[in-house]
Amino acid sequence: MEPSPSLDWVALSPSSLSADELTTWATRASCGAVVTFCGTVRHTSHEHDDIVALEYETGEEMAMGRLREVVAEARTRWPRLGAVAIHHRTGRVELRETAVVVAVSSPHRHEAFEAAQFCIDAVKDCVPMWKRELWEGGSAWSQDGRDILNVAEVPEVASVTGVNGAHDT
Amino acid sequence: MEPSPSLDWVALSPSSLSADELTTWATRASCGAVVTFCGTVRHTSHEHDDIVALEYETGEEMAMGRLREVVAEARTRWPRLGAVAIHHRTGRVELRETAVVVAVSSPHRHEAFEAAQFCIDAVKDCVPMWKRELWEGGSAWSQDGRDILNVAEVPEVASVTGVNGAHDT
Amino acid sequence: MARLVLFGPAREAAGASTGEFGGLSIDEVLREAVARYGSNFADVLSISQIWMNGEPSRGSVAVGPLDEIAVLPPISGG
Amino acid sequence: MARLVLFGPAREAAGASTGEFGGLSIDEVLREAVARYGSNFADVLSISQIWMNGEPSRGSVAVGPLDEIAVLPPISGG
Repeated sequence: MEPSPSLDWVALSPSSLSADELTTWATRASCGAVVTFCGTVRHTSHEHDDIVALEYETGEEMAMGRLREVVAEARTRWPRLGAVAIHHRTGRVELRETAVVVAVSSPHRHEAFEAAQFCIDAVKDCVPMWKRELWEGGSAWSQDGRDILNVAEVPEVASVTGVNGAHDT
Repeated sequence: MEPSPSLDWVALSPSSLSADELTTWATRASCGAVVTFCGTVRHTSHEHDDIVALEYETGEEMAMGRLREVVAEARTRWPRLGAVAIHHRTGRVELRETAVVVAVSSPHRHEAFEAAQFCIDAVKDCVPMWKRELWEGGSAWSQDGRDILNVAEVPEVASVTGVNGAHDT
Repeated sequence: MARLVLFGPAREAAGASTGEFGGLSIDEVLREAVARYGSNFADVLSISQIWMNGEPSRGSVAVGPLDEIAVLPPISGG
Repeated sequence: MARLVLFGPAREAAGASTGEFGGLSIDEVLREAVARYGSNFADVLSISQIWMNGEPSRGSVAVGPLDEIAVLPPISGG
């Protein structure tokens, strides 16, 4: 995949995601903080503890539109963000592999944490995407489906009031 | 550096840090979330906007002791964490390079975000470490020094109450 | 003929990922789809959102031959 | 002879990273250090924490020849 020349980079990908590539891409001389989130396939779900893979299905245009809206909303809520990337896998993703990566840079760290957490919350609440769980000998749609929210409806995490140092890096 | 065989990995390093190595190391089949924070050298400080590098000085034993305490406190506050790593550079770190990396995995994402943010807050508030800012033609100790706190005194970020989905990955 | 697009559990319940229907509103199209695809599809439909042309929409909206109606069951991305 | 260890701005103000002092308490050692290193060092010392043997300590604590006293100015890691 070609890195985005802008400060936004959203993508759907049928092949491996690289958290490293997104982290490096998001690192800017104007930013002191990069927060990267990886959602990885774990062996436990609500129903099973022997998951071997997940399979994601989406409607590409709808999902890309929503991913762009998520980034735009993050920039509205945290205007000083540097770079923002969200990449989501499609198709089959094996145990321990990364299904979704978010990378956010900002001058100071607390807004990068808040915005990264908002982005992954919003991906889960707003982006049309369906997950099938695969285990040895069977598979089923994930039982943790959520009603689709509009991006503006996604709550943000509470801001921090540190004892000191809340406003450096 | 040899990766830690345990679930904790703290280090001080005079050479480049790899966020990728820590993220990969922290990824576990029991965890659906990995949050990685990179503190990177930016060109702006409280006093200057032409920073070219930082230089970190520490007392190795004291700093390593405090890093271990930070990880232990994170595990006390978030008992379900998977792997926790904190690596900090020493010596000269160039613009855009990574001065500190935190990587935290957990079954669900909100505790990984909270614990990662706690870890970097605690590094800044508790670990004996002094930063010199270098710009073209000069250098000085950082003016954003903080009084050293005990690890238990570091406040944690407020927990999230999402509309839905707060307890999956 | 509006085009219906089905995703995830809705696709599986219908046994089809797309279908063409002659209804003149979203509600009419969905009634025809239930008649064609059966009660498992109706069950998924009852908990799904309906989008038209990439945006959330509602049952009374009129549909024409170029419109695409999507059935979106509860999502589970990330 | 307790050992004094100086870091960052304290090291720079003193012009030394370590020193040996004969005082019998932390306060005595620090008084001797101010006498040796001068007023710039005293300024940094006034805003510094004092640790002994790797742990926060206080001025009245007695020191012996194996003890290491560290002067820690405000920190700026991360």
